[in-house]
Amino acid sequence: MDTTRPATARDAAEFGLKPDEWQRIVASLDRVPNLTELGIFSVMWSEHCSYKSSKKHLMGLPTSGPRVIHGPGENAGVVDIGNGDAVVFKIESHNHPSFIEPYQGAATGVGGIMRDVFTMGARPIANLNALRFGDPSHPRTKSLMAGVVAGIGGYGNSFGVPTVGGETQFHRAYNGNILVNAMCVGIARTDRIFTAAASGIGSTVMYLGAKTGRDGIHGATMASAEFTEDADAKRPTVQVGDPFTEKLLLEACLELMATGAIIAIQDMGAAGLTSSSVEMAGKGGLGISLDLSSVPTREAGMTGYEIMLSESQERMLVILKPGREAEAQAIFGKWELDCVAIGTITDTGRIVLHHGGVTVCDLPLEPLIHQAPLYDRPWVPTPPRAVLEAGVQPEPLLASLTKLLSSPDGASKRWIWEQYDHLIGGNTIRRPGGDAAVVRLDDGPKGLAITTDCNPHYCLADPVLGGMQAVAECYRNLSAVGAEPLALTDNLNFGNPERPEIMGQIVGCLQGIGQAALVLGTPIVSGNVSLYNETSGQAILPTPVVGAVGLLPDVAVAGTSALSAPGLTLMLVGKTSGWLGASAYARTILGTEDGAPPPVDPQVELRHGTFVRSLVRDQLIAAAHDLAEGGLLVALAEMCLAGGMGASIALPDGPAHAIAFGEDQGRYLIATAAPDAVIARCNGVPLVRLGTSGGDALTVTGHGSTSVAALRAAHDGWLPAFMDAG
Amino acid sequence: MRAAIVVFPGTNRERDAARALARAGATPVMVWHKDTDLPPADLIVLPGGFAFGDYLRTGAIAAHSPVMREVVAAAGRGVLVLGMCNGFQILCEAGLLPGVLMRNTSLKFVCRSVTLEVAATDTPFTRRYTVGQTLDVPVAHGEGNWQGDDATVAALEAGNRIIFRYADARTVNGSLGEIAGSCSVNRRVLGLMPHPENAVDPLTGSTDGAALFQAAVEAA
Amino acid sequence: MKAVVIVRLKHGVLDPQGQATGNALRGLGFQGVGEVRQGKRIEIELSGTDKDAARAEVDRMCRTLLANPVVETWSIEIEG
Amino acid sequence: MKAVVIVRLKHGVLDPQGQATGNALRGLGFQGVGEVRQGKRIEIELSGTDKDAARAEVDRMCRTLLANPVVETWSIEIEG
Ligand SMILES: Nc1ncnc2c1ncn2[C@@H]1O[C@H](COP(=O)(O)OP(=O)(O)O)[C@@H](O)[C@H]1O
Ligand SMILES: [Mg+2]
Repeated sequence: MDTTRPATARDAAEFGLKPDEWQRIVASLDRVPNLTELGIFSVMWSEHCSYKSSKKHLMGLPTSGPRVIHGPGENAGVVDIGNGDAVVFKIESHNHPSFIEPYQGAATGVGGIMRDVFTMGARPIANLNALRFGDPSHPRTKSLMAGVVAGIGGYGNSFGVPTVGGETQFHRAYNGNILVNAMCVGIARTDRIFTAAASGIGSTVMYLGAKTGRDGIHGATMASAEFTEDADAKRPTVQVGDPFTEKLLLEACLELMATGAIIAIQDMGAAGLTSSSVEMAGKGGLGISLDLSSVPTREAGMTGYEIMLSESQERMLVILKPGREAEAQAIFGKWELDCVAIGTITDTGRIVLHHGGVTVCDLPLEPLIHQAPLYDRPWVPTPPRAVLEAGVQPEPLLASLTKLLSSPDGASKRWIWEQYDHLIGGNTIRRPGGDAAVVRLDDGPKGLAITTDCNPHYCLADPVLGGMQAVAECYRNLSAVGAEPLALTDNLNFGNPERPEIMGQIVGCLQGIGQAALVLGTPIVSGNVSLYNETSGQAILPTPVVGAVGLLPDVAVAGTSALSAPGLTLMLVGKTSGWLGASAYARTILGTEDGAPPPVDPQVELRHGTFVRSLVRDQLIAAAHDLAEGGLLVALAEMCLAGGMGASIALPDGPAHAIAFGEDQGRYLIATAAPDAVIARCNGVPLVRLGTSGGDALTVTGHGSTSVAALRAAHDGWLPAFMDAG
Repeated sequence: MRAAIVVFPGTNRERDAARALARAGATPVMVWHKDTDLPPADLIVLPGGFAFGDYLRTGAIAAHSPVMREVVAAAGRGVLVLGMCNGFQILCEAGLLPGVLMRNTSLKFVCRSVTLEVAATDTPFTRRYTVGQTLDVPVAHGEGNWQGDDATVAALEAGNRIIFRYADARTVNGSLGEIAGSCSVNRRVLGLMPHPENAVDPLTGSTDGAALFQAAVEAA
Repeated sequence: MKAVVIVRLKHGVLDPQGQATGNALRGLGFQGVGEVRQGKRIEIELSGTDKDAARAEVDRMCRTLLANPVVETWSIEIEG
Repeated sequence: MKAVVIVRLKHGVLDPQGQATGNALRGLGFQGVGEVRQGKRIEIELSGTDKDAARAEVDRMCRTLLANPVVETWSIEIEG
């Protein structure tokens, strides 16, 4: 097919561009683009690259702070953690590819996010993953989950980064559209951070890494009849990852970075060579000229169009200082990777592509980068819900506890994280299964606490509050291990933004995230937007996953959720009113997803979090755990399970089931050998003495007792039984 | 004591190994697989990872790389050789230890702490343990399912060459006889699937692996 | 009866496994080794005697479990 | 020329992968599925034209790298 022929309005529609967008392209060029040029426009103006539906609302997020070195706009956020070290992190979705080919989709998601992090000069030290699957009874759930988990493990384990945390939930709204969000955290030196902005007219553009194949050339064109002359040559929609090559690419890039030969570097992620070259030249306010005939390809006969739009994995584009090409080639040669000059930086403000002696593209960069349409899409606020009354307790308290602990969302995710190498590196101080994961920096004693959180049920019921809660829960998870929350990354997973009620969810969640992040002093430094998560008109639950990183000055005093000594006093931090709306208890025991979710007050979160953090750091408490889904009793059970120790408590006054399982925010459970010292410090933070640790059962005064062993069987049993059942 | 850590493309636990060795008082040096001249060393370590992508068969491509000829020669001279995880797989493929490591019977990668029983202490690596002692050490592998024919197992047993066995209630990977590690006839080549190098630091959990490195350092 | 299923990566799909094997063979000094691609061969014992029915059934197995039609193709032989 | 190598587990060697595949097929409701065994199929592009020489060479490849003679057997076909 001739990819240099003039494009038509019909081609534009097939590439997913709206009629007015096509008009806009023609107007900005003052001519009709050819097919290759149109392809470049279509990916640069895609939701993924241009953020055209979300940008207006993303602008409202707090993104700066005294520690922020690079906020959104780079490959990953960069935050100063002292002594010349910086933490580099980002979260990204690979939802659609994972639904089509769960193993490779998830694997390449992990590969992509790690490249984002090491492109900036950081060595990845931890991965996390936030997963949402359909209802367990849906026929595809099991195989999708098996494939996704194997893929995440397959890539991260081989590459050699510990996967230390994440979250996993199930709901029928994800039946046709699972969510696979991967987060990577790396460490760099503050004086050796690399960005994408080109400089130096005449500098060489080098192509690094794996060869280019026909992987994942964008979806819209797949359907195009012109591409299917030969049935066997059907373009694979799904990229295949090779962690082995990526590991070599990491080592080679870090080695090249250390030489000082690099001006700018950018990984080829979504939209491959197109977005990397356009962004590098565009950010530098320069131009770029490439000879596509020099690009290493895996197959013969690839067109310029295919080379530009390929999403083959494990590739990088780098701009070198003059005369340093041989040095780069020697390093990449040692690692047996391609390193080829494919073009130069120019002063034209244009991207010019040659292929086989023919100019296949000559476009101004300005409209590609700055004239993508920005939509102020109509939106309607989500109507508020009524408060859910507690009503009468339908069954014994401890029966409900067992059900919650063995419910799909409440059950242990051990089956998942045991498939992830969470120990490689020898720096995993808090393993998966508790609150935030804690990973030590190589030379210690510093460490990072990392978590991801989102409660989509809250977001559905009340987007603003749901957005706030996601940030607040991250804040609590970090505080519970004694870490100072530093900054956030977010992955905004929503349905079709062209529907006003969905757009309302986006606007609301972003408002909530922004408000809470501002109060809690945790700017958003990177993120990713994934829209159109729908199948046959059924949207996913609004799922703005928040990832957070906190700093521990000394990992030796990291907090733990494990209750492992008898005789400790158990205390509840925060107010309990027994709020059941949109709770796990309401879903699992009362059989309703209705009701308003619990209010979130970021000021309260700040005060309570600061209090708990100081207790952990001063070693006044032996264990701490934040209260989230399932409320007080579930949190206590998790502490008992983590430490293999029983406890006896009396519930505060109120309807027992609402007090035990209500999800009032801003709360923690702490265990201490020095209750008086804790009380002396509380300075107005509500503190309630609940009971003591000890024995091998969990006892609630007036409600009986259940052995820790029985709780463990319930908690650990569900997921393996589910996966193993035929 | 000089320890040479052999690094293949795809090796990824070399730094964990180096740290464990340094804690035990050794001076570790990394040796790139293309450097066929091994530096003089008292101990050669093949660390964990997925050398050459673990493609084709785990350990297979690495076992046939040039540096392995040097390792085999050094082992022949009595130099201590320790293979952990991928290192064990490579030693088996290279024929320095018997048997093969196949996919875990669960078909899943498994990373968790296991209970490891020390079955023999008359090796330079296990002298600081007692027979029957149990260790808390993590595993992290997808292909640790040790298999060998009856004659191989009989020979290992007769020579008291099974050094570690899994002693967990649930099987870790399906290994025949719960074999987790074995040694050569001269007892100076040890391979094991678990990661003692990730059990040397109280902050990360167990320190039960430290004695293995200490013993090796003393012996070398 | 026995079905032998060959599952191969589609043309154009990256085969890191095959690539590594090819490199290793060349590294070992084997001459003239070009592209190497790796696939699976699955043998399935089947009860029943109707070969055409068996072939249709095995094709369904491939579609649902043994292969991923997005990246793989397969062929089936029914023996004995 | 192209060599097609089939590498199979020796009879009697446990095949966890084949077993799991068999269980999964039965779990999906496929009837009459007996033992399932999984092997590898490796395609190697070769320069040269002498089929017998190629076969001998590929046999050496199998012996040194492509198969583990402790647990695997192999067969070779030379095409085109
Ligand atoms: N997909 C996953 N990958 C790794 N760890 C996971 C995953 N899902 C859940 N976990 C771990 O299980 C534990 C419980 O998760 P979650 O219920 O979200 O806890 P919390 O409510 O405290 O945030 C956490 O330690 C988390 O890291
Ligand atoms: Mg969580």
